[in-house]
Amino acid sequence: MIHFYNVSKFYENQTAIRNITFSVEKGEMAFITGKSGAGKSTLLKLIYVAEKPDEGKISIAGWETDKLKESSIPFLRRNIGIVFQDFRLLDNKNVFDNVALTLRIRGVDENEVKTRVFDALKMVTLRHKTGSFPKTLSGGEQQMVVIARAIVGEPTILLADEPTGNLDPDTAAGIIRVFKEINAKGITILIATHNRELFRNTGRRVIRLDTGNFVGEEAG
Amino acid sequence: MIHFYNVSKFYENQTAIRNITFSVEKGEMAFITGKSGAGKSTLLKLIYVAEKPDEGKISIAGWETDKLKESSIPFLRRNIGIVFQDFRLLDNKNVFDNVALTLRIRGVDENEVKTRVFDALKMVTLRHKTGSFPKTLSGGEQQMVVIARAIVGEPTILLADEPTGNLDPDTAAGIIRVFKEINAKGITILIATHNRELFRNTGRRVIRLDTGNFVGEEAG
Amino acid sequence: MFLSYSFRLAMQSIWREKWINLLSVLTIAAGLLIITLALFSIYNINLATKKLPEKFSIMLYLKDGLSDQDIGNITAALMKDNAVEKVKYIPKDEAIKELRGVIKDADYILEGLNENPLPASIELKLKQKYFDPSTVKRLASDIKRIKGVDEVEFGEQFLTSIHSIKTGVQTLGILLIAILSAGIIFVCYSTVKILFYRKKEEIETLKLLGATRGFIRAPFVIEGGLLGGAGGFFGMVGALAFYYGLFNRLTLTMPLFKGVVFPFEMFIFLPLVGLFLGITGAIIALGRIRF
Amino acid sequence: MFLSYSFRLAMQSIWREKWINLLSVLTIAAGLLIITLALFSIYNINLATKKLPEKFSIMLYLKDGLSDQDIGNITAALMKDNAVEKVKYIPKDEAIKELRGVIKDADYILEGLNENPLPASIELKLKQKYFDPSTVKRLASDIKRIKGVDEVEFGEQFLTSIHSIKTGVQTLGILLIAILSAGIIFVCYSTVKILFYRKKEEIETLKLLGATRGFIRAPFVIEGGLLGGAGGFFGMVGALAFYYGLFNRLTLTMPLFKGVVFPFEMFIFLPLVGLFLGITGAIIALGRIRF
Ligand SMILES: Nc1ncnc2c1ncn2[C@@H]1O[C@H](COP(=O)(O)OP(=O)(O)OP(=O)(O)O)[C@@H](O)[C@H]1O
Ligand SMILES: Nc1ncnc2c1ncn2[C@@H]1O[C@H](COP(=O)(O)OP(=O)(O)OP(=O)(O)O)[C@@H](O)[C@H]1O
Ligand SMILES: [Mg+2]
Ligand SMILES: [Mg+2]
Repeated sequence: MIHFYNVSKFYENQTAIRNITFSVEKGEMAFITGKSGAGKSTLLKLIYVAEKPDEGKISIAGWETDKLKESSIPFLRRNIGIVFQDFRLLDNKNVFDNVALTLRIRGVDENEVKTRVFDALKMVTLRHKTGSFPKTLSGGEQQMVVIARAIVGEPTILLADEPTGNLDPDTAAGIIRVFKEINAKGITILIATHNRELFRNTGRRVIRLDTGNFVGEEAG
Repeated sequence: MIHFYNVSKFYENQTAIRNITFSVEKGEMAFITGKSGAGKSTLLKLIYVAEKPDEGKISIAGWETDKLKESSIPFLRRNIGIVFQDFRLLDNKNVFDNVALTLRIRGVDENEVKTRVFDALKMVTLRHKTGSFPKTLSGGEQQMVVIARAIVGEPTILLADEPTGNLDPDTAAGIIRVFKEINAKGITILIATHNRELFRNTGRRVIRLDTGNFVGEEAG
Repeated sequence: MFLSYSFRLAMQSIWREKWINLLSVLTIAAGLLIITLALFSIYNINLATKKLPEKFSIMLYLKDGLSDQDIGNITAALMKDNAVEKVKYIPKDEAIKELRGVIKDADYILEGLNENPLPASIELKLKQKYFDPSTVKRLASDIKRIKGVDEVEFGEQFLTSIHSIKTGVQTLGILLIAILSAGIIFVCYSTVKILFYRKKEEIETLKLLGATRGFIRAPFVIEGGLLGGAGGFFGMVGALAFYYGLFNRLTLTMPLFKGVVFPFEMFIFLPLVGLFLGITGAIIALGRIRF
Repeated sequence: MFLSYSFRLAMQSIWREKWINLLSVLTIAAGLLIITLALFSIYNINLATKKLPEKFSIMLYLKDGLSDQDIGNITAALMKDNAVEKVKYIPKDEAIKELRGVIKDADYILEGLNENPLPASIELKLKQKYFDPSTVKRLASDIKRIKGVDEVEFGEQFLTSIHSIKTGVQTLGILLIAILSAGIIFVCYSTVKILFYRKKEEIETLKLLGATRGFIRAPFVIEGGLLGGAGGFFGMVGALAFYYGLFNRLTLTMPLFKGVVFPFEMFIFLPLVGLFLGITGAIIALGRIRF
């Protein structure tokens, strides 16, 4: 599903990713971990083509990203649900409309939008905040809206960047349960996190990065 | 230093804080914990007068907040360093200028600004990112800039809202060490967090909230 | 189709930022109103100068003792010229009558004269489009060569001053309209550009969620069109208010303003012009969207 | 003081958003330029109508056989009136000479007349400020009652049309300036308001970090002032370019434009006006800052 071949990404005065080769297979649920600034977010950005690699090749759900026409990028991204580290909620839309955006972009019928958005909000236990605006939500509530927005489109790949940074351990465990349910339906999931609790005793694959380098794999 | 007497805060369809009474004494370092949406951020907002209580009285560093003239609010806030949960970094300023803002607002001499900002950035191990803009930093790096901005003003009270949500455990432990150093100088510190690791085995006071209610105190 | 959603989005965005959008609409309206008033002034000044050639004539004073045949020949020769609109023969009798009119109170001076001392003459009117100094001069020298013509007279000074008024008004008019048009397009552009700047983050997010270019553009284009259209509508209301509230009243007290024509089509098209400018501005402001 | 820092902030903010700010500056410049041109036109049209009263006169035709003493009395009576600027006595001899001038070619008609049939007359010129139809009519009926005056004549139609041109130009002028002034103030206001909207988050953060109202306001006011001042400066450049590049050339080819006066002070003050408008707009746009 996700294949990196000798991929590197450099910023002006910084190496974010150095010569990384790895694959995540269809239906897998894997973790990326590493210190702050290790390159976790950059790696995810390469997957959803928000950044282009300076070296190497990337293939996502069968699309070779270097051969991708610019106008096809939206259609690649429609296969991917993303939990952004910085949330990226639209302040001028309420919770419902923020989550619905994923579906409306795809031109989904409004009735279906309604049922699917409410289902997704139920999954993250946020149905009571449907009409609230992001600025009036607590940090953890905002993070759950982002998760709902990522899963509502029923993507084939789910990327989550520090999805529990603002959640208490119980809620975080609940989110991981949701991820496992989704994963059980065959969706490939890749989670970048510092939180060892998330992958401890899951038996899932954990990829460890250090200042852009691949430093090992383990089972959580 | 911080005194709450029977304080409540209601939003339209939500009780954020219900009838809370507690004190944090000068030089103390305390934690607030509780589930997502429990009212931790609201409690901190009441301290830095970003919200006004609907019931009860609050006294901060000797100022009665209900008797405070509006024009005095900036001067109360200059006693308080804040690590915001949503960072509140200015995207159009680089790291140095973001941190320097705290001092420039107070009219501190530019030479002094320079030394103090560099000192603060050294404390959070970010001296090499001085000229970077927030959008080019990793999540953890941004959080460290916010911490540097909060401590550079040498406040008498330091409030931190989920200060390690985007930090790996090692870096988080480093930040807590920095907080302890500052606390040793007599500065009062109040930290809202989900992260039990932060207060486990510190022996510090932990205040526990649940949907706006005070549900107990313990030693971490 | 996502268009109904885009439309809803645009309406929401307009409503959410209603004050700033009201500002934009009013700016566009003011711009369009000023352009309308300028066009209106130019249109009318042009109309007024167009009437002037009617008052201008070339006079041919004829030699004495020409037969009707001779006069017919001269008239025919004159009519051959493209530039000539109308030819009017004024016999000696009529000339003296006119002179009597001029000296009015003292017309008894003319009494007791046996012979009419004034020559017969022909008055020439020119066609609108040939009304310029060079044609008139060419014509005058041509005419002088016709047999039987004694002298040719025309108000040379009048002619040149009328001509410079006309070209002056046209030049200034075109200039003014150019400046104002640039101004209004600029306002539309910057309104939408500002809208775009304001939504930069939102656009970034939409891209990352898999939105196509069309989906991203649509609400902006609709919003630009609505703002421009509303601006045009209010501009029209302003122009109509100007016409009925002020201008009609001016006409009552000041005869100078009678005969001024209002091109009503211009008003009806104002909202359409606004719509067009708004959409154009939006498209220019959005530029090329890169993923 | 934090002012040097505020100034630096304003400069940075201007530079960082240089394109959007260039747009603002150019909008302000265009607005000020149009206002300048409007003022300039009105000023000159007014100047031109001011010269018209010189060409207007009231004619008094005197009875025959008045002594020099009588004429002196009449002249003195006329000079007593406030509205009268100049009195000119035209004896019978001169009147006939003038008539000869009028009928030119036919002046031999007048030969052989024993007696001069024309009356002596007095030409009255009015003072600038009394030049309006009602004063003239009042004056004419007063004069008619003076002993020795036979008849009073004045171009009533000319008078009313001149008067309506003058009031028309003034009314339209004031109206145009009002619309344009409102427009330019509006542009300044909305420019700063947009700036303010754009920095809403930043202002929130500054408040939470302990900034005073003055600290928050200063960069905006400086930025508004700089933008307005720059707009005024470019407006001035535009106006000067208009004058030297276009107007001077027009004057060469079109005598109509000779005698047009350029109020240069207006240009020099444009940057100051821009500065003032920018600062005013910024202060209005910021409104009351609440913590
Ligand atoms: N746009 C950019 N321009 C320049 N440098 C960048 C940019 N984006 C990221 N970086 C740098 O690349 C490095 C890796 O960043 P990345 O966001 O991938 O880290 P991360 O592993 O996600 O860290 P965290 O856990 O703190 O979020 C960091 O040092 C960061 O400063
Ligand atoms: N401005 C507001 N308007 C309405 N409701 C609000 C507002 N701010 C907070 N709330 C609600 O008040 C409750 C408490 O919010 P608060 O931000 O204090 O929680 P928290 O303990 O900080 O949670 P987290 O750990 O997720 O950050 C939440 O349910 C939130 O939705
Ligand atoms: Mg990251
Ligand atoms: Mg919170």
